[in-house]
Amino acid sequence: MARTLLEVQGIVKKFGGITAVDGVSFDVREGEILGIIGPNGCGKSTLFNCILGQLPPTEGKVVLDGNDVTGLRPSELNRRGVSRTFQLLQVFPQLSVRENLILAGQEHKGTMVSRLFGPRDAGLTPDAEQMIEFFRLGHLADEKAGGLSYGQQKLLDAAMAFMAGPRMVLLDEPAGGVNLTMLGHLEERLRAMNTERGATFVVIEHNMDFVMRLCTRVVVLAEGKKIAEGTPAEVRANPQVIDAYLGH
Amino acid sequence: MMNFTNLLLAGLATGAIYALVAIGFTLLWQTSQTINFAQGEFVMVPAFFALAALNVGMPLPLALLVGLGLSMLVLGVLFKRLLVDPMLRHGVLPLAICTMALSIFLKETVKEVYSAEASRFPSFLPGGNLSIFGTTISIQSLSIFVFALCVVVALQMFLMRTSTGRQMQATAQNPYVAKLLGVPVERMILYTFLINAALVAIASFLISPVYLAKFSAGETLGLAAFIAAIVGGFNQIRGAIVGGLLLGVVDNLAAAYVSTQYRGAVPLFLLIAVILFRPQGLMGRAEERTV
Amino acid sequence: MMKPVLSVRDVVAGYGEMTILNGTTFDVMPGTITTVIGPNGAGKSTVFKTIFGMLKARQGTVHFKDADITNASPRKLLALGLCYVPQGRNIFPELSVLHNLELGGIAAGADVNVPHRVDAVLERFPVLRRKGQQQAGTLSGGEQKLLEIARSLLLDPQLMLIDEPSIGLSPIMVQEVFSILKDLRAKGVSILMIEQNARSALEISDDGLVLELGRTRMQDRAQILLNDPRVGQLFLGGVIEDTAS
Amino acid sequence: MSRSLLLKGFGLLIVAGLIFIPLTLNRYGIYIMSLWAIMTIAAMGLNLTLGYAGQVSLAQGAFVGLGAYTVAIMMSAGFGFWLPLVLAIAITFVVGWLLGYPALRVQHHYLAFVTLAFSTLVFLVFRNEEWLTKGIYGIMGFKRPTAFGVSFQKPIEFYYFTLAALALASAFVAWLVRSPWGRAFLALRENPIRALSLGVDTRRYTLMAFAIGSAMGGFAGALYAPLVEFVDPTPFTLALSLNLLMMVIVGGSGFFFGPFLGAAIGVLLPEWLRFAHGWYLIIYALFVMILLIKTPTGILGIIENMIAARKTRAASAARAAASATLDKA
Repeated sequence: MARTLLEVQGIVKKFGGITAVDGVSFDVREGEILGIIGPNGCGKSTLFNCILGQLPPTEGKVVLDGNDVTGLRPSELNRRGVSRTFQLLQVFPQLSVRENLILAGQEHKGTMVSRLFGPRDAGLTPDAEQMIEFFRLGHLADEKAGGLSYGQQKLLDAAMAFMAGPRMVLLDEPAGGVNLTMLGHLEERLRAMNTERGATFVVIEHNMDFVMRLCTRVVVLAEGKKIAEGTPAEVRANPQVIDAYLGH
Repeated sequence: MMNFTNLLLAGLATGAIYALVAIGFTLLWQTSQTINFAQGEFVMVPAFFALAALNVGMPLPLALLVGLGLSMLVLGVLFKRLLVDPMLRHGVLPLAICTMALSIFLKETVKEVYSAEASRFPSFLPGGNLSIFGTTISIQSLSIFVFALCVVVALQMFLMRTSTGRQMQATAQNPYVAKLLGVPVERMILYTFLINAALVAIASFLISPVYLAKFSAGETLGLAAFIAAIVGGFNQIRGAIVGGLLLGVVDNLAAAYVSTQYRGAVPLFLLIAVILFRPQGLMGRAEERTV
Repeated sequence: MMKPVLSVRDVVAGYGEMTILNGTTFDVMPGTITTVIGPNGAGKSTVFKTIFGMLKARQGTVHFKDADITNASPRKLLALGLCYVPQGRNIFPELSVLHNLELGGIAAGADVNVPHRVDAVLERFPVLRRKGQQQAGTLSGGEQKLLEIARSLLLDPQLMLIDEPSIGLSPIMVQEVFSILKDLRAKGVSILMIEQNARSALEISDDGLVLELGRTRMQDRAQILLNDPRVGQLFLGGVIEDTAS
Repeated sequence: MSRSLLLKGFGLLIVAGLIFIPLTLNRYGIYIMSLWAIMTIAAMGLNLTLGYAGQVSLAQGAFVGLGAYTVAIMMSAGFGFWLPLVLAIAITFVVGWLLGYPALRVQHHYLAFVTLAFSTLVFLVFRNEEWLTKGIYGIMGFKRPTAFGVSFQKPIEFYYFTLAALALASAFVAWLVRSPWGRAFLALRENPIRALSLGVDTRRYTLMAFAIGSAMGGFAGALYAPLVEFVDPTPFTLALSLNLLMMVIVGGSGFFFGPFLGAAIGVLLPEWLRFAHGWYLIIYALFVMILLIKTPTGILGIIENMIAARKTRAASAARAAASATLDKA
């Protein structure tokens, strides 16, 4: 069995009196694609924000490679190899596709001072070109990201998360708002990332077909708690899961 | 001790005027994200409207009414229609810069059209001193304080007790829902501009007899209003009152007990400390964090 | 056949460049609870905003009873007997509970006695009467939702649009809200509701409506939808292939 | 291709104008041109902090003052020009860095007010610390510098000196905004949360944005002192900070050439309006208001918006064509 890369241990997050995440634990193993699903408002994004240092968890620990990384700043966590995308599109519309990718990688090269006096692209143009080719954005490399279609921006968003060669990537609703043609493309590229480069993912997604096809393992949340975990087929057959989605 | 009482009273009087100006400032911010850098000049201008009316021979009460009316027209309606409405959708900063230009415009226009000299301005409130229990008290300070306080209370009553006032509050607190309920949001916003114009006019008529009417009088007043508004809590009328009074007292006490050169620094330190350690202001509620 | 109280025909609407509703069509029958379900991004809330004049319909029409209310202002709709309780918290936290309630009567005509109406509404919500003088921001989440519902009843609406009333509420409060809705229906108010908690919502509903990608995919009796395996499937992802026209 | 050639030609024309036109001007005209060059440098610094990195500052005028006082005090003490210049930049860099700390806690209008208070406090120090600054009497009696054996005493000579400084500052900013730092600044302005998730240490970049922008203000001040050959507190009130901010916004915040235009409007326009006597500031203020109402994103912003609108129209037409073929398929 593959090594455990990330351990999420009993994360609790309270906002005022409301408990958004209520003691969720799971592991992420090297090379897998883990899906996290659950109805709206079940705490998925809050959980992501707690894992990634965007929000301090009220309780619980996040362990990366045996080191406690709970509450580290997102930039620090990113430099340790944990990358992410956001639910809403977050590319830099005024930068070109290539520049977006260079930005996504540059902080991993050298020190602040060496970057200042180093080359303008921080030596990342070849990497960016490779990523552009991998995500088949070649014809758009010099376009401003803001001018791309929504689906293309989603691809760029995902490409940016891979730019620094992260150990794992957390994708928050990568398929949201993407049309079917583009979705197939995105799915295929993410799968290739996984099989060809051995990248580890955690994916939050509403589009269940997408999750079921892509993921090797699925964690189901409802009302801030983990209610099921298993292969897509197991989860799909779980009456509790069906119940959670239709309410009670 | 006697000195202290009077200092305190003078501080409260100035503070009450600051509070009037700061309330207007917060109202504009709440309903239309306007940071009015010309607020100080807004206080300076109405006195000159009234002076112009006096100069054509009107009696003082009428001149003050004309001044008030002109303020509401120029600093209320025209300000909103010509400057704020076209700029609002472009964000806070360009509008703020525009009000900076407006402050230059108002200052220089008064200087050119009226005079660069300070002018005496008659008070409509009683003056002189009063002796109570062996303490001499400035009636001017007392009457300013009481009058300004009455204005604040009347405004609060209007906002709390009348339907229009509550619609204005609703607009400030949540314009989207206000609109859903059928509140004429645009008109409510116009009312806040009118109220601001009335408040600065009253402040103008109260302070000009003390410090004279001068084109440059707005510079310190504008700063005082910012500080009062922020110290009290940017989103609250109550905050503006507390901030104004506090600032007035601190200002006056600093003038007496801190070296004159650095008396101006005391409110600034107060401002920096409040922003850094209690950014929601003394009376404000912390904004809920959203990610 | 009864005439629908609300009928939405081929409505196209969206935000800026983004079109969310691509020709949405459905009816709401008088005296019923109709629940709108559908996956994220189907355009459920957008439909409500468009009906209530907060978003412009680019094409299509909306009729309320006999009146064409396409792109009418909220004020006019309120006066006609429509009300809208949006998602989330929509009270004025610094105003008292009573003043919040009164604001529900802003659009009232001269013939409506607002204080009287406030009193009548408070009769139905004793909690709110008890806490009438408190700032609304101090109420619990459930009480705030009740306040919103109470406020929307001030003008005696005939049709209520309510968006995700159960979000963020405890199960017991959800039950209470649902029982209020049933109560309203008994009094002849029609209700159009969006609800994620689809099963409990459909259980109290007469009709159900499935939206997907800004179009109506299914509209049927709530009982039928509840037992339709495709609805379950829809919520577990994917497109309902055999209903796609 | 021909368009870039046209732009190059236009640029050359302007540079030639900057070099030769002052030869035809009188002493005062040259002074104004020198002032423009200096204010452009200060506005470029603010543009870096505000326009590129998105941090509002109402204290740039105070940094110009700090630079000017550092040079005036040290030159009066007989230190020549170069050491005071370096020190002025170093001091404003450090103070700017420190002023960046509040920006880590508060943003937008709160940050504006903190920097506003700082600006006013610095003014009070200039006015009150007579032992150091000679208070309201001001510092005089220091000479314009001599560099590389060339004296810059005469107005036209000193103008060329400031022009060279402006060229240097422009080259520096052009290089900086194209470096990885420039990219990080932009990320900080556009979307700090996303920037953090990409490993951008937003704290350090915020502080650097303040430090570098302020140091450029200090640099401008260091040139201002020998230009006027007299330094007193009056030019460095809050009004200067507000003016510099106005220059950045009016020119086009976040555009490389914005400060050049903005400073031209802020410095030259009032002078051209001198014929209107006392009315010149009134006309100037009116002009700025109308300009902002017409072009709220600044002059360069509006040009870019026009270009972008044309592109969007083209893209939207292309999309419409594409979706039509999709429907058929």
